[in-house]
Amino acid sequence: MCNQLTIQQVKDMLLHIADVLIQKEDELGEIDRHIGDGDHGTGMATGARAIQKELKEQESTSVNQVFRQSGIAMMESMGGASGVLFSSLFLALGKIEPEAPEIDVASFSDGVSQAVKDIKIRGRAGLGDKTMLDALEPASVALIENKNSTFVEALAAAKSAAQQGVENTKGYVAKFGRAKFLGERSLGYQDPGATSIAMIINEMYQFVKEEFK
Amino acid sequence: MCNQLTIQQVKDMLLHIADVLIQKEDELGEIDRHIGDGDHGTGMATGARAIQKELKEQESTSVNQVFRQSGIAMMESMGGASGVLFSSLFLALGKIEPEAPEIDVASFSDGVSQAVKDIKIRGRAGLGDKTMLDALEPASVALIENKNSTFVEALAAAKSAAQQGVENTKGYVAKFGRAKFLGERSLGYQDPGATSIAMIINEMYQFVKEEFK
Amino acid sequence: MKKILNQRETIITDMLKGFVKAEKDHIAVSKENDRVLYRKEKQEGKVGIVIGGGSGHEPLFFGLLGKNLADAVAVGNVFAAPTPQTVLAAIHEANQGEGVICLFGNYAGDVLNFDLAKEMADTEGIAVVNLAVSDDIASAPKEYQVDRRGIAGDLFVIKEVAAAAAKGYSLERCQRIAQECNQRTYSIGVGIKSGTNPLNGKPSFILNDDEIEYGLGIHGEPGIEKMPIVSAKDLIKKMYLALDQEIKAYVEKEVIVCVNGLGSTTLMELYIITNELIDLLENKGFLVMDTVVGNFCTTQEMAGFSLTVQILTEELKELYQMEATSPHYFHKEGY
Amino acid sequence: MKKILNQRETIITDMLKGFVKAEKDHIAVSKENDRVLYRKEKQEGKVGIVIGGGSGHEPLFFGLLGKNLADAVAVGNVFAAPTPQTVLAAIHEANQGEGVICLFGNYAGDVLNFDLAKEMADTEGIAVVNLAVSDDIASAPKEYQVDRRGIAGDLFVIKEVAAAAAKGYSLERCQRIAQECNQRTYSIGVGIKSGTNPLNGKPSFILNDDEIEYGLGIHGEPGIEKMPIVSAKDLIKKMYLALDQEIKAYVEKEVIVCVNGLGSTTLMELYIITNELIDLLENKGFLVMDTVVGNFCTTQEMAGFSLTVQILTEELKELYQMEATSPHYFHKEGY
Ligand SMILES: Nc1ncnc2c1ncn2[C@@H]1O[C@H](COP(=O)(O)OP(=O)(O)O)[C@@H](O)[C@H]1O
Ligand SMILES: Nc1ncnc2c1ncn2[C@@H]1O[C@H](COP(=O)(O)OP(=O)(O)O)[C@@H](O)[C@H]1O
Ligand SMILES: [Mg+2]
Ligand SMILES: [Mg+2]
Ligand SMILES: [Mg+2]
Ligand SMILES: [Mg+2]
Repeated sequence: MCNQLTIQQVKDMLLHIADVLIQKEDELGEIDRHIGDGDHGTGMATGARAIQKELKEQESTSVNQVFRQSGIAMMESMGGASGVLFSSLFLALGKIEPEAPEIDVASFSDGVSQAVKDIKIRGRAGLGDKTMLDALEPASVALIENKNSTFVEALAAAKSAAQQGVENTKGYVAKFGRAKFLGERSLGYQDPGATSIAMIINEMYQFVKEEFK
Repeated sequence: MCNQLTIQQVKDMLLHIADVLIQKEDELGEIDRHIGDGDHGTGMATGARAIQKELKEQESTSVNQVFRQSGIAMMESMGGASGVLFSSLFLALGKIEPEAPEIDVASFSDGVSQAVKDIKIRGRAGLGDKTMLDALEPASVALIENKNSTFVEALAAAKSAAQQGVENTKGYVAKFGRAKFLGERSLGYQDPGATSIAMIINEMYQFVKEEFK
Repeated sequence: MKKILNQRETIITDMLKGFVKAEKDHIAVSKENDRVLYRKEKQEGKVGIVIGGGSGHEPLFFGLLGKNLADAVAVGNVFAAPTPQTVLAAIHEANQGEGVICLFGNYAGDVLNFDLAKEMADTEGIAVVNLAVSDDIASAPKEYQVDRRGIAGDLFVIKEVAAAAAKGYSLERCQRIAQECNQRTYSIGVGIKSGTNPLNGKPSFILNDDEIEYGLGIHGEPGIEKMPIVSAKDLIKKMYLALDQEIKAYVEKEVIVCVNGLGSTTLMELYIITNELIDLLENKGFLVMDTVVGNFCTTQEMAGFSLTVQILTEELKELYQMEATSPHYFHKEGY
Repeated sequence: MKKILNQRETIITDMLKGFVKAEKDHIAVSKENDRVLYRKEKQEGKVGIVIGGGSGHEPLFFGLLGKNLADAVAVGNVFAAPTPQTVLAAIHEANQGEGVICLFGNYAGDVLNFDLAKEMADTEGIAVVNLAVSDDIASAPKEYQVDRRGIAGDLFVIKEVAAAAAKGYSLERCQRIAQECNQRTYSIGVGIKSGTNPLNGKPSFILNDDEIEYGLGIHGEPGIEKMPIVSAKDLIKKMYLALDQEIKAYVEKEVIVCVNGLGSTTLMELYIITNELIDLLENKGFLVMDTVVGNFCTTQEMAGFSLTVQILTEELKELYQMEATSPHYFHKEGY
């Protein structure tokens, strides 16, 4: 069984994720409304539309380029905290050496680890601060642990880890982002950014499951 | 049976009217909301409170003075269209010659006729223009017709005429005041100023009925 | 009603106190009447400018007390014209021996009270001219222009007449300018959601979620018709067409424009509206010399807006361009 | 949601187009990035002033482009910080070789995007200083002043830092002033009724009819606590006591005050509030040098307001008193 994603597959996967984010606009907005300013859904949907436009209009000669194009599309269209931070995820995946027409689980996992590092440097947040990192970091750990498994297995583990991470954010007091000003009042609510991360990873999993079945 | 109102009786009558206008604030406001700006109740209540303050604090040496004090209190406190026009009613009653410690039906009726004239000059409106005049003018006619009757009889006739006048305003298109801009849309609604006039005359009637029973 | 106030009996007094404290160096309360505020700095030998009307439309009227603007303001109760005594006191504060011009919106209450005040001032030998602004084209047809009610057009009339007074023009000339400037000023408004009268906590009108009131007055008086809410483009086109009927015949093509918010319509919407309006005017060959956008004449927290267009003459243009400064309106060429 | 707009996709563009049309003589769109506006008139050899943030708070930020005020503005989506590319383009428009100072509210999104833009500008050899305004005392305790979010205090910081730049001060000196001025600026706000986000038509929060949100942020973020609505007197006393904790230790007693409306709170209420606030400040021995009242930093049509107090130094006072003119804010001594 094949265990690499081609340029076209990565494109299709990102287009699929974008579709789902656009569908989930209201749901994500609702979550942000409780502890933030209610625009997380709109932000992600804006980024998703920019990805779709970019990937449909532009050719890509490597998997890295697909990720970079997506990251730049998000950064240039979204703004807000998530514009910088979510684009960091895809930009990190775009930086994997060497430029290649496909990507395997190990490279993908390294890319996500790099994204965790970049996001920590940019945003200065850490695990337990009730941010997207609470979903992304456990997902990244699960991916590294499954470096040598299939995409389906690795993403299944990552997906569960991310979902658990979202669950955990309900018990955290926010220290970064808009919710940090809420103190104890942020308890009980899940973090919107973490929710998006879990969604994205879940859709990656759904995509590879279909693709490799 | 006595058929004159003394200084004290006129004072009591005006204080009673003021009480009722204050109670009816919301009702009058509601009527003004349909075709005007909704403040007629507040305006009349403001004038009523000013009358109460004035009459309770100041001595009066003639019936005329009581009316004048009330008119000035309204004019200085209310503002708006009704501030000028309703004070005209009481100021006209204050102008009856000679200054006297009591007032009979004939003088009272003459005073009201004078008020109708003054209000017409000031406001340039006439019968059928959907204003307070549609209640005041028929009331004035009824009073003159009953010049030689008792206060109770004369005011009973005036009250009915005024009420009929209010009813009639529903069928008129407004030509003066805020409702004039409404055109046909003012049809079906009664005029707030006319409603106040009918209320005032009705309370005069209720007062004399009690007083002379 | 959710408003931040103390007792409803003192809202006007509390508001005026706050305003005078905020503007303490420039504005004071009249000793004769506490519903009258005046500008402390006097410019000698000019016609006095009195403005006024009911409260509830802030920043109109008191927000226009200022340099080359109004000298005194007569403040009424909420949505009720000031009393004759109040107007007279404002006339006293503004009078410097050259006569006084009073500018107010054309409503029965204002006309009645200002007319009475003028009569009282006449007996004191003070020359007073009253001008009722009548810019709202929705309120009466062209043939009855002087019967129209006054809405946001107040702003341009006050600006220009006050400039004429500041230039030292005579009372007669100021009056002629006031008439001309009023005649050349056309507005139309729509209501989207009612404000509440702070005295009784009641909305002025009720609209369905998809309805707007076309042509309404600034006291929440009903307008021409209720209509379904449409896009900014379609709504402004409809309003513009009504304005165009009034302005198309002029040979002068230079105009000034005001997009006025009634209270809670956002500046974002007002600029979206501005974008449509200016396009339409320019397409019809008008030259928009200046545009002001903001809340000048409000109806409490009503959602809605009005469009005002004034057809300039050379004289009006010069007056409009004069520098002017007040707490809530200013004009400065080139910044 | 009842708002006057075309499609939600174009609200920012339509708004900016309308603004530029209204201010056509003074303000233009950047050729590099259509989310950047700049003031056409350049004052040679001064530090450039860039301001910016999410949309939806109009007139902030673009309404402060003007003389002795901001040179360029970076406009974000509704409630979302502008992208790094947008900020960089604004830096380009404002830069005149003396460096650029960027002023924005202290929010994660703004800090991230402005920091990235600064890094990009650094590689181009443009000296950029970022200052995140952090005046909202409700958002973090005194020990974490730099972590506080930025609300209406933006106004005073922009006013004074821009004046410093206009006086020709160096980038270092402007930076020092910006820090000092931010440190001496304290605000607190309350929400009374939510506005709606024009993109999704949803209110930011829901309050009962008798409830207010004490200490809320200008994006509708929840505040310190929900509390029952009380009289203006009691509410302002509570808010003042919180402010007093921050300002009482200063030896300087001269202050400037801003009473800022969040959208649909009436000017009547804002002046009633002003009346209470100035009394309290004066009773505590403060000298109120100037007070500005109006809608400067809004949250769509949210009902609510904020109070801002800045403790002046001689230097800040001089900067504050410098004349300034922009479409939605001006300062002029003596009128
Ligand atoms: N410093 C940070 N580090 C990591 N993630 C952050 C940080 N600040 C905010 N976030 C993430 O961004 C999310 C909010 O995104 P969004 O609502 O789109 O932006 P904004 O907060 O500008 O409105 C939060 O839920 C959180 O996960
Ligand atoms: N020109 C006029 N002549 C006679 N009555 C008038 C005139 N204009 C208005 N009114 C009366 O005033 C009433 C409205 O009073 P009110 O609501 O208190 O004042 P405003 O119209 O200033 O809000 C109308 O219902 C009408 O009866
Ligand atoms: Mg958000
Ligand atoms: Mg009325
Ligand atoms: Mg009224
Ligand atoms: Mg946001």
